[in-house]
Amino acid sequence: MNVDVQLWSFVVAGLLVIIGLYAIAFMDNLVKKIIGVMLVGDGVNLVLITEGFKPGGIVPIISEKLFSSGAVGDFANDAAYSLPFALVLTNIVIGASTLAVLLGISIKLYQHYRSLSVAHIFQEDDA
Amino acid sequence: MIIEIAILFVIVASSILALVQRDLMRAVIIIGFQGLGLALLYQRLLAADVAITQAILGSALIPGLMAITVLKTRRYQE
Amino acid sequence: MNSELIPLMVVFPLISAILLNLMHGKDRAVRVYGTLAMVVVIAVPLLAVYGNHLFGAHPAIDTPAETGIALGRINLAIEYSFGFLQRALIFLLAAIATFAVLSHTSNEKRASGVYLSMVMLSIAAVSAVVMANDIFNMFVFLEILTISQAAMVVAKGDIGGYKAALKYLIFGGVAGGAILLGIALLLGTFGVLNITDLGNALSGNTKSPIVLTAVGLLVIGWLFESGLFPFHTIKSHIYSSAKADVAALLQTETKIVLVAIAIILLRLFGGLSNMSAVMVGLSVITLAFGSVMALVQTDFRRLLAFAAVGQAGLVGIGLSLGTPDGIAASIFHAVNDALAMSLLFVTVFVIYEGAKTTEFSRLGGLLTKAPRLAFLQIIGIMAVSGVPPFNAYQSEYRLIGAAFQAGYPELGVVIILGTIVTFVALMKGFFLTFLKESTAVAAIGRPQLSNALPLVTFATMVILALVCLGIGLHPGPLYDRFADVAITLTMGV
Amino acid sequence: MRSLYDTLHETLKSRGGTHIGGGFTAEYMLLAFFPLAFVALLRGLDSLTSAVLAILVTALVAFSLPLVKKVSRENSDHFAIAAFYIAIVMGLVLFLMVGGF
Repeated sequence: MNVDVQLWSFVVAGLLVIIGLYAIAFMDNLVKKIIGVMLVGDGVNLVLITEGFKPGGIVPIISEKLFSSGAVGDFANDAAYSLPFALVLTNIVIGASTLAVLLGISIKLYQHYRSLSVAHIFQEDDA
Repeated sequence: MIIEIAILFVIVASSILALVQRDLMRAVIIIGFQGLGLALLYQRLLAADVAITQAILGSALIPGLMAITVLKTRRYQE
Repeated sequence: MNSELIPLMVVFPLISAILLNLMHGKDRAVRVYGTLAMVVVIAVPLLAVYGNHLFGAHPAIDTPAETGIALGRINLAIEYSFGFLQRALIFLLAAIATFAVLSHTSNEKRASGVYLSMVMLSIAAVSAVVMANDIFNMFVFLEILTISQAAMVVAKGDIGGYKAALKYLIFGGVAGGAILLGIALLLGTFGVLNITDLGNALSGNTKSPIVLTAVGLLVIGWLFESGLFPFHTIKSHIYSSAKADVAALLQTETKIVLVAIAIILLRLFGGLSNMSAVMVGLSVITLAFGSVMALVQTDFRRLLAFAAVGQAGLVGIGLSLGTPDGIAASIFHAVNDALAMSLLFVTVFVIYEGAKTTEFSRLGGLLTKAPRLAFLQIIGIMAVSGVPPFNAYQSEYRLIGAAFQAGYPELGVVIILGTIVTFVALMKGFFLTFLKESTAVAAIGRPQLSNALPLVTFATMVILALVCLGIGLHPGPLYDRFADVAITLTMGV
Repeated sequence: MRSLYDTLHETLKSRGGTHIGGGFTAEYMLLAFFPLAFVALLRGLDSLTSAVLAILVTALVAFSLPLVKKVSRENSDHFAIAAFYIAIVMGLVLFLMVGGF
């Protein structure tokens, strides 16, 4: 069976972004909204990773053995494009720190309102 | 090929399943599987270094933080 | 040789943030180090010479033929460029941030290291966004900026701040995702992240749907970071939930980031008429809603917050026109408005400290208690709303001229209307606070506003008022150089 | 037939004491802003479409007087309202960029 992994990864990335946006817009529970933010970030990360992927390529980590065997040229030809991977690494860490701050804020809000429902928390702001 | 398709399916299914749970602790555990699936997928897509980070953060640290939040607040969605 | 100082503008605040965070709890150390660090933060942009800094000193190389990147040379290093515009914006930021730090260390009983480290983090982030010639570096620091701004709002400690920060971070996550997706699409198409290279690769190549999607996503990110239309309620909620010195810092940062990202968008996609139309439209809507919503508020801080958002729309109009006059006038207006709005936020901060409230129903008759404050606030109101001797007059009338010249006379009328509405709203606030007869203030304990004015706060207000007046009387030195910047910017398009 | 002024006055009064002056100014300013903003935004379109849209907007404005009450409700701090407008504008921006005018 021959399936285009790259294409389906893009599709799944799009699905993750859509699911995340749905959760942010329509889910009432705060933890689920936060999961939605995480899913949007994951979807974008997957887009970047899939861009760097090269079908039939090798992992872009160079080793001493490659140098000594003189296969550096082959490495340059076969290796996946590693710039997007570096970007994803940064974004994963940023996403995790945003998530931690969000979770801390939601604990604080729960202690005040005794509820995780966004409709309840923002109730008095309905003018 | 079939492995990647299975992983992709697990990722989508677990993100949807996590969002429909009323028990938030169960949702957090399921989202851990999504993180793990993403890590495996990154490995299959030749991003080994990202896969390590994602495996630690996505399947342990983030679900852990969320579990702490759920323990400190309420377990069932009102 | 001083161009070695360029990375210091980002690196020094970052290191200070870490150190201040570690010092938290040691009151004296935090105070002394915080104050000294601000001296460095102010001095570095003045001492550094103009130029580019390449991180890791990787030079540009000839593009290898088989990579498929259609450029002669590509830049390998992350590049920071520093010119007059960057120096002006970073110095403005450093000045307002110094006030926030000094007012914290002199007014609070215990200086908080964590709070100061968040201020430092936001200084580093804004400096990097202003200087970065690398689109991913811009994204990283925008995310850091979002987190640190939310943390500064939370630092006030009441529940409204937490709510505002939650909303800000959730939609910040969405907008950040949009920016990164746009960057990912551009990276996948052209293979480069350096803005100069990307601009060269893009020239005359902007019609493909992928590039247009990327432009739309980047514009959405710009709207969030600068608080334009759909995000204006979130931005105003943030401003009004923060302490007033933080609010002054936040709105300065917002206007600087607005200018910085808009300039990046113009450098990349300057000729795209779709983008300019979308940006003008949303800026006009922001101006209308921001200034009209300011009129109907019942709280002075919320009034100011909406007025600040409306003024951001004004800045956005000129930038999205894309003509040299419009860009120069907009940058000039961003600087002027950041100064004058900071003055207003500080005066309201003093009222809040004295009266413990800014609700109009509980304020009134403060003119006899605080004549100096009333005088400074009326200067701020006149400066914001473009009354002749002050600075915003100079930039607003140039902005109107630019709108007429670009062939949008109705935009000129919209700008005049928005200015009038802002003036009316602020005068309403002034009247209800200082002039209206009220017995309510007596009930909440007569504030000794005039005597209790802390020296740092009073000095800041006087300095800001004098700077507003000075720029208003001599706009030439600043505006002419902004005009040069705008001309070089639009030349490549 | 009651005058528009009375209707406005009553609606604004129901919101509390000090806002009547500000409310009136805001109302008239909104009435001035809407046509101007639409002239600025729709000038790129051909005359027939812009005429139809102008009539639609005029009708919308006329039937939703007083505007200031609705506008201030739609600009409140509630999460759901912010999410609604953000979703609409995100869709609109992408549509306008990719689909063109």
